[in-house]
Amino acid sequence: MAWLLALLQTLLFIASAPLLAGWLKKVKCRLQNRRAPSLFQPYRDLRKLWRKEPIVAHPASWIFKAAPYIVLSTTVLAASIVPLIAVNLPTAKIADVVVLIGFFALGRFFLALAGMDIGTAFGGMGSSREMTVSALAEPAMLMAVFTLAMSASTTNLSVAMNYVLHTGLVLRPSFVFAMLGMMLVAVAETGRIPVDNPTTHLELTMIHEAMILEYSGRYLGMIEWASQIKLMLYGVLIVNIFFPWGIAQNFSPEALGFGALALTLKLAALTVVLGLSEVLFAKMRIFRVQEFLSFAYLLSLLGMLSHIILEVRH
Amino acid sequence: MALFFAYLSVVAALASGLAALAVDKSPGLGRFAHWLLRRWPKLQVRAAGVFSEAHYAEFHRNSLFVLLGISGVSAVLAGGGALFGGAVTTDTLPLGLPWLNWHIRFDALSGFFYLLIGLVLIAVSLYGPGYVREFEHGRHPLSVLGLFTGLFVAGMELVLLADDTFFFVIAWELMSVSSYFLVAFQHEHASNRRAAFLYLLMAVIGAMAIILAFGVLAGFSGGLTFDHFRTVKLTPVWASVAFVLALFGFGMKAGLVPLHAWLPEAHPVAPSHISALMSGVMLKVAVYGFIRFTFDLLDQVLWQWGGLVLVIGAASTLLGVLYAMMQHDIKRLLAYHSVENIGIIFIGLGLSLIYISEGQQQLGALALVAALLHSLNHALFKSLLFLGAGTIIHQTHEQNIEHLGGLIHRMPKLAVVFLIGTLSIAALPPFNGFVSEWLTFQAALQASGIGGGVLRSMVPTSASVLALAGALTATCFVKLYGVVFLGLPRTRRAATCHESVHRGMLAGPAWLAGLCVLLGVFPTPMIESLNVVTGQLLGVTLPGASALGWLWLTPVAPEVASYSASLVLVGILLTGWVCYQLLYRRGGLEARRADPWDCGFGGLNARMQYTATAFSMPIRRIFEPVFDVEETIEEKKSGPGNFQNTGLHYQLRVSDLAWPYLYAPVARVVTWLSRWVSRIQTGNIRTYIAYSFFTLLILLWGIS
Amino acid sequence: MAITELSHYQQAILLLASLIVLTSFLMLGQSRLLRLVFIFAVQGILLAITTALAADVLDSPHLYISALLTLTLKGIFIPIMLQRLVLNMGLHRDMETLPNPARVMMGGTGLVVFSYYVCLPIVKLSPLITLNTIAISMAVVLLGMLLMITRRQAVAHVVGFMSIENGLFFAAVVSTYGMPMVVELGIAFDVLVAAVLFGVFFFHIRSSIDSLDVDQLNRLNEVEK
Amino acid sequence: MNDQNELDREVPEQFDPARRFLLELADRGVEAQAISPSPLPPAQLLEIVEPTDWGKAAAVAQSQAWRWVAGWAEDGQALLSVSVCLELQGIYMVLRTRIDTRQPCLPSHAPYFFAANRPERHMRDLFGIEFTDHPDPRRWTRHQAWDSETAPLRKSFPKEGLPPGQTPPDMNYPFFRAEGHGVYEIPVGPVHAGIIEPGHFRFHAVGETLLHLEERLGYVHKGVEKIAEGRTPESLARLAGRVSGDTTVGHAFAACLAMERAANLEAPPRAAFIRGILAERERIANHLWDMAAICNDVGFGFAYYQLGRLREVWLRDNQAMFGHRLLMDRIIPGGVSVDVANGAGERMRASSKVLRLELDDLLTIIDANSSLEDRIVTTGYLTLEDAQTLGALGFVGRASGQVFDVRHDAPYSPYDQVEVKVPLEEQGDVASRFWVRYKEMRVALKLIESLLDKMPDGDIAAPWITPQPDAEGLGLVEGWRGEILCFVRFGENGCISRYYPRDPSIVNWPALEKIALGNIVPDFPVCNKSVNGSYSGNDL
Repeated sequence: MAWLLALLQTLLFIASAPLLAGWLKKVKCRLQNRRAPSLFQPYRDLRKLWRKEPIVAHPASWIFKAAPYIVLSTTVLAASIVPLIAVNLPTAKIADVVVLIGFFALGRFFLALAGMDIGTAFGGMGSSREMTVSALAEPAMLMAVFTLAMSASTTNLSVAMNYVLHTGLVLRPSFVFAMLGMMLVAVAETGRIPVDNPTTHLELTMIHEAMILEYSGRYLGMIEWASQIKLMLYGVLIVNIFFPWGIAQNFSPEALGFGALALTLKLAALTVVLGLSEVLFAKMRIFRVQEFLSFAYLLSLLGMLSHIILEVRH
Repeated sequence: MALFFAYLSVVAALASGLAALAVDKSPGLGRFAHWLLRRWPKLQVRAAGVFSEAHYAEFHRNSLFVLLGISGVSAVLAGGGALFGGAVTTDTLPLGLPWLNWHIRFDALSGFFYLLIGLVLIAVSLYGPGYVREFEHGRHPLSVLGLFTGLFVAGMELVLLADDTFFFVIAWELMSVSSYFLVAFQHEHASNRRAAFLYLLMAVIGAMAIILAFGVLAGFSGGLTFDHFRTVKLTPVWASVAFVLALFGFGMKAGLVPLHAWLPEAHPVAPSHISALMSGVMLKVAVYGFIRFTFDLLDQVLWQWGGLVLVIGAASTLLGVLYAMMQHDIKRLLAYHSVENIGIIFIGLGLSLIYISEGQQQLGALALVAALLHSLNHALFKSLLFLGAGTIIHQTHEQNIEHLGGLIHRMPKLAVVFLIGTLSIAALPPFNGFVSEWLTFQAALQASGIGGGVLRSMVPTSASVLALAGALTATCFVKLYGVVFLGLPRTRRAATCHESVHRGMLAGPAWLAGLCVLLGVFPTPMIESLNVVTGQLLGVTLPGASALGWLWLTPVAPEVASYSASLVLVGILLTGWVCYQLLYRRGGLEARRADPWDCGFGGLNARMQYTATAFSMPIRRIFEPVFDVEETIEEKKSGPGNFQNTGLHYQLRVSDLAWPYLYAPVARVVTWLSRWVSRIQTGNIRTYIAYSFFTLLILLWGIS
Repeated sequence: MAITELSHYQQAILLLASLIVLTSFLMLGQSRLLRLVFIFAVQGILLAITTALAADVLDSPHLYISALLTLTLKGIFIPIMLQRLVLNMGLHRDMETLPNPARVMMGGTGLVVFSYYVCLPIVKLSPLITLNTIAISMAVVLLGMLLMITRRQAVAHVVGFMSIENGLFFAAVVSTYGMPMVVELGIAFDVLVAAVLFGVFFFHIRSSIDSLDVDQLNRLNEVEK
Repeated sequence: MNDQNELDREVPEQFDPARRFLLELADRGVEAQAISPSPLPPAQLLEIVEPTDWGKAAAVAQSQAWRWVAGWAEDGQALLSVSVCLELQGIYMVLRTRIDTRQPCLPSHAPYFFAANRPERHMRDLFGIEFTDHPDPRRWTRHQAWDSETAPLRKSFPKEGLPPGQTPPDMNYPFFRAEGHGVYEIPVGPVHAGIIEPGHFRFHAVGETLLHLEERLGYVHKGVEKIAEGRTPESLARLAGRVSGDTTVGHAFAACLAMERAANLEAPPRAAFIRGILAERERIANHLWDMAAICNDVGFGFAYYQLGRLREVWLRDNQAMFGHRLLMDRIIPGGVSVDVANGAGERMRASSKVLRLELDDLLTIIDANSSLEDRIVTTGYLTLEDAQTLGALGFVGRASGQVFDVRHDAPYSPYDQVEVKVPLEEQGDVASRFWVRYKEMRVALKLIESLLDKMPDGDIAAPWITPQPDAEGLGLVEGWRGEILCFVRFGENGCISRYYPRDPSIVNWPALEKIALGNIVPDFPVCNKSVNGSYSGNDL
C-alpha cells in the first residue's frame, strides 16, 4: 500500500512538473505586462517533441543517445525520494538528501559528456560552464543540508520534515539562512536568471542550453522534462523542508488532499518570488556566478554558525 | 591458514622477481629444456613450440605475470581469511638481527590491505603480459622491470606483515628503493631521472621521519617490537612529537599536501602497470602505516591531531583536484587525483581521531570505516584508470590529452571500462566511490556530538570542502573523458588507433571495473567485514550498518540516513527502460544522422571543438590564487595604428604553488648550508690533519 | 538553552541578531555606495526592532525610547543624509570592487567563529537568556572594522564606523538590561553629531584632494617621496 | 619645416586644411590639380594626375591627420576613376585619380588608413582594380559567386547581371589563425539563432577569453551599386531607402541631397525641416530598440520590454503622422512626400514629452540596477586611439571620445538653423555606448522640438530639374549610426550612372574586432549589439 502510494506520488510529481513550468511562465509574462501562453503549453511542447524525428549528429556516440534516459531516470528517482504531499513513505529511505545531490550529479555528468560528444565548440562550452557552476553550487548545497541536519540530526528528508512539523514554529536563524542559501543554489542549479538565461537564443552566452544544443525530438523532450522536474524538485524541497505544514502525515484521502492543496499554494507562492527575481535582474557575467554561489555558501555557513552560537546549549 | 597464504603471496612475488632474472634468450635454458625433453619425450612436440626462440620470450613474460597473479590470488585469500576469520596470527621468522628476529603479525587491518593489494595485483597480472611486450625490444631489459616489480610487491606485503621496527623499516626501504628503480626504468629522459631522484630523496626523508617516530616510542618502551609500543604510556607532548613525525613520514609517502611534490612527477614516468600499483597500492601502504601507528601503537589520541589531519586532508583534497584539473598529461592528471583521494582518506582519519578523542568511539569507527573503504575503492578505480591510460598511451603513443579525441569510436570496449572508472572516481551513485564519500559525509554530519564549538564548525566546513572537491572531480573527469574519448580526433594518431589486440589489457581493467560496480551496488558486506578491523583497533563496531537488511546501508541508524545502492540501480534501470519502451518502442521515430550545427558556415573540424585547457579555464580563473600561472600572448601587429593582428601565439603554464613557495626556499636553504659547510673543505692537507687533531683532543676530553 | 525552550519573542531576538550579522556581511561584500547605505539603514531598522523586542522581553520600558531613537537616527536620518551626500558628490556610480570578495567574506566568517570563541567564557558565566548574542555583537564590531580596512571610500568608512557603533549598542541592549537612559541619549546625540561632522568633513576632504578616496590622503604626507 | 611654419604665419589662408594639403603635396612632388569651383560641394575636388602618386597622397593625408571617409570607383569606359573622400575639421575633400582599364593598378591607401582596407578590397573584387601594397590580399565582398577575373561593376558586365546559380559555401576562406596551447576556434554564423542578418564571426579563444575575432561579411551582397544604374531619381531614392532597412531615412536623405546638389536644386526650407524631423525620429526609434536589445542580450527582461514598448509607441506615431512605421519613402528628390500637419506637430510635441518623462523614469531604474551595470560597465573597450585610427563614427566613436557629427561640424540644412549638441562619453565600453545613445536621444528630442518651433511655411517639394549628363553630387548626412556618405553621378536622360552609398557600418564593423578582444565569450553578443553594425549596409 505504502509503496503503491509512493509510486503514485512520484507519478504525480513528474506529471505536474510541466504545470509548474507553465505557471512560472505565466507569472513572468504577467510581470512583464505580456500575455502568457496557456498553463498547459509545456505539455503540448513535450508531446510535440516526443513525436518529432530526433536528429543525431554524425560524431555522436552511444553516450549522446543514452544521456537523456539517464538524466530523466535519475531525476525521476530523485523525485521519488522527496516527500511531496505525504511524509513517511517508504521510498524516502532509499536515499537521503546527500544521495539526492548525487543523483543530480550523475545526470549532469552524462549531460556534460553528451555536450562534449559532438565535438563542437558550443557543446564543450556549455559543459564546461555547467560543470563549473555546479561544482561551486555543491558545497553551498551541502552546507545548507548540514545546517538542517544539525538541528534535525538526520539527512533523511521524510524524517527531517517530521522533525520540523513536530517541533512546531521555532524561529531558527539557522533555518532562515539555510533556506536562503538553498534558494540561491536552486537558482543556479536549475539554470534560471541571474545565473543562466533559459530563454536566450544566443549560443555564446548559454550554459545549460549550449550543452543540449544538438538535442532534438524525444531526446530533447526528455531533457526538458527532466529540467522541469528538477525545478519542481528544488521548489518542493524548499517549501516542504522549511514550511512543511499541511503535508499529509497519514494516508487518509482527506490528509492527502489537504497536503496537495497546501503544496500547490506554497509552490505557487514560491514561483512568484522566483518570477519576480527573474524579471528584476539581468543575467550575471559568468565569472560573477562564483560570487553569487560563494554568497550562497556564506549564507549556509552563517546558518551553521548561528546554529552553533545561538541555538544550542553551551 | 591466512598467514600461509600471506607468506605464499610474498614468496610468489619474490619468485616472479627472480624468474625475471632468467635471461630472455638464454642458451643455457635451451639446453636445460632439451635435457628435460629427453626425459619426457612425449612432451617434445608441444614443448618444442614453447621453448623455441620465438615463443620463449612470450613464455618468459607470461610466467612472470602468472607468478604475480598467484601472489595476488593468495594475497586475496590471505586478506579475506584475516578479515572474515577475525583471528590475529603472530609469528617470528628466524631472520634479521641475532637478538631481534623478524616479528610477524597478521591481523584484520593487515588483512584488509592484503586484500587490497591482491585485488589490484590480479588486474596487473592480467594486464602486464600485453603491456610489457613493448619494452621487450626496447633498450631496457625486461628482467630489470620484472625483478623490481617482484621486489616492490614483496616489500609492500612485508610492510603489512611487520611487527617490529627493524623489520618494518627494512620492508619499507625495500618497497621504496625497488619502486625507485621502477620509476627510473625509462631513464633515457632527463626528466624521468629527475623525477626518480626527487622520489628517492623524499622517500629517504620520509623514512627518516618514520624511524624517528618509532625512535620516540622505542625510547620510552625500551624495545623495538610493536608489542612493546602498544603497552607504553607517553606524555601528551611526546606522543604529539611521535604523531607529527609519523604524519610527516607516512604523509610524505602518501602524498599529502604540501609533501606531494614527488607524486605527480614519479607516477607518470613509471610504466603504467607500475603507476597503477604505486598510485593504487603503495599510497595505501602509507595509509596503513599511519593507521597502524596512530590507532594501534599510540596509546592516546588528542583532538588537536584530529584537527591537524582534518585540515591537511581537506587541503590535499581541494588542492589535489585543482591541480589535477590543470593537467593535460593523462597520467599526471591521474597522479594529482591520487593526492586528492588520499586527502579524502585523511579527512576520514581526521574525523575518526576527533571523534575518538571526544570519546565517541562509535563515530570514530564510522569515520575509520569510511577511510578504509575509500582506500579500497581508490585502489580499485585508480588502478583501473591507470591501466586504461596505459592502454591509451600504448595504442596512440600520445600522453597529452589535447592530442586525443573520439576514441570511443575506435576503442569502444575500453571506453566502457574507462567510463566505469570515471564514474567511480567522480563519486557518482551507484558506484563505489560514492559509497565511501557518502560514509565520510555521514561521519561529518554527526558533528553535533562534538563538544567544542570551534571544532564543531570545522568539521562541516571540511565536509563542504569535500563536496567541492567531489564536484570538481566530476568536472575534471568530464574533461578527461570528454576530451579523450568523445568528440572528433584531434590528431592523426588518435584517428587511426584501434583496440588493443591483447585481451588481458582489457581484462585487467574490466576485472577492476566489475569490482567497482560490485562494491558500489552491494557495499554492506564489505562494511560489515570492516567491523572486524575497527573491532580489533578500537574495540567497537557499527552495529546498525545493515539494520534494514543487507541491501541497505544505514551507518548510524535507519532514521538518520539510509542508502540502498542496489535499489537506486534498479530504479534507474527501470525508469530508463520504461522511458525507452514508451518513447521509442511505441512508435518513436528512428533517429536520423546529420551534420552537427555549424551555423551555416560548413566544415566543422577538430580545431573547432573545445579543448581541455579551455574546459578547465573557468576553474583556473576562479581559483587563481591557488595556481602559479604564467600566461603569455605574443602578438604581432601591423598596419596603421598597429590596428591589425598578423600573428598570435598563446602560451600557458600552470604549476603547483608548492614549488615556488615551499620546495624552492628549502632547496635554497640547503644549498646555502652546504656552501657554508663546504668552506671547511679547504683542500689543504695540513688543515685536515688539524681537524683530526682537534677531534682527537675533544674525544679524549670527552672520554676523560 | 536550546532554542526550542525559548519563547517566540526570545527566538525572534536571536533571529534578528543573526540577521544583523548578515547585514554586516552584506555591507562587506557590497561594491556600490548607495547599496551600502541602504543595507546600513536596514541594519539600523533591525537594531531598532531588536531593541523594541528586548524592551518587551526584559520589561524595561525605557528601551522603547531608545528603539525609537535608533529607528529615526540610524534607520532613517543618517542613511538619508549619506544617500544625499553620495548623490550630491556623484559617487553613486563609483564601484569599489574588492580584489577577492569571497576571500574577505570567508575571513569574516572566521571573525564570527573567533568572537564566539572569545565570548564563550563570558556567556557561560551568566544566566541571562539572550547573552549568547554577545558573540554576535562582537562579530558585528569586528566586521565593521574589517569593512573600514578593506574600503578606500570615506563614505564606506563612515558606514563601517556607524556599524561598529551598532554592534556596541546591540551588545548593550541584549547583555545588560539596557543602559541608563542618560547614557543612551548621550550616545544618540554623539552619533548625530558625528554624522554631521562627517558630512562637513567630506566636503573638506573633497575640496582639498578632489576625491573621497582615503588612500589619496597619503599624498598629504609631509615627507616628499 | 621652418619655412612652412613661417609661411603659415604670414599667409592666413594656409590654415585652410585643403590648401595645406595641396602645398604639402607639391612639396613631395605630387602633381595635383584642385578643380574650382568644386563640382562636389560641400567637398573640394583634387585630381591626382599620376596614379602612381596615389599612395603618397595618402601618406600626406595621414601625416596631416585627415580622416579617410570613403572610397569608390567608377567605370568611365576607357579609364577607371577612383575617388577617395577625406575629412578634417569638418572640411571634406575628394581625391580622384584615373587609371587605365586594361591595367588597373593603383597604390593602396590601406597601409596609411585602416579604414581603406575593406573598401579597397571591395573595389578590387567588384572592379578588378589591383591595389599594390595592400596588406590583406584576401577577397572580401565577392565570395564564390564569380571568378576573380569577373568585375561585376564594370560597365561591360550586363546590368541585369549574370546569375551565378547556387554558389558553393565559402568554406576555404583563409582565416587568421591563432596558435598556442589549448586555443580553439568558434565559428558563429552566417546563420544566427536569432532573426538577424547573416555574417560570420570566427573567434579564437582559450576557454572563455577571446584572443582574436575576425569578421567575414558580404553574405547580403545585393548588388545595390549595380541595380542603381539607369534608375530615375525617384526610384534611386526608393533604392537608397532600402540600402539598410533601419536607416531608410538616413540613406534616402543622403541620396536625395546628392542628387539635388548634382541638379543644383535646393529643397524648400519646410521640406528640409521635415527631413530633419524624420531623421531624428528614426534616430530615436533605433536607439530605443538598440538599448532594449542590449538589455535583452544580458537577460534583463524588464528593460527590454519597457524600451521595446516605448519604441512601438513611437513607431505607431510614425504610422499615424507620416503614414509609415519606419518612414520609408518619405523623402523624395526635391523634398518630402508628406507634410507635418498642424495637429501632427502638437501630437509630436506631446509624444516627445511623454517619451522624455517615461525615459527619465525608466533610465533612473536602469541606472540603479547594479546587475545590468555589472554586465555592461568595463565590457568591450574601444580605446580612443583605436577609435581614432579607425575614424569610428556615430555613437561608437562618441562613446570613445571621438567627437564628430556632421550635423555639428559640417552642418547642412536644416541643422545649420538649429543648435546641435553632440553628447560625449569617454570610457569606450558598452555602458558608454549605452548611455551615449540615451544622451543622443535626449538631444534628438530637443531637436525635434526646436525644428517644430522654427518650422517655416511653404512647399514641401521643389519640382525636379534634370541635371546635366555626368553631373555628380555628394550627400553627407548624419544618420543614426553616424555619418552617411552618398555619391551619385548622372548619365544620359537624367538617369543614374553610378551610386555609391557608404553606410557608417563599413567604418564601424572593424571596431567590433577590437572591442571583443580580451572579453569573455558570453559577453560578445552584448558587445556586438552595442556596436550594432548593419550587415546590409556594409555588404551593399
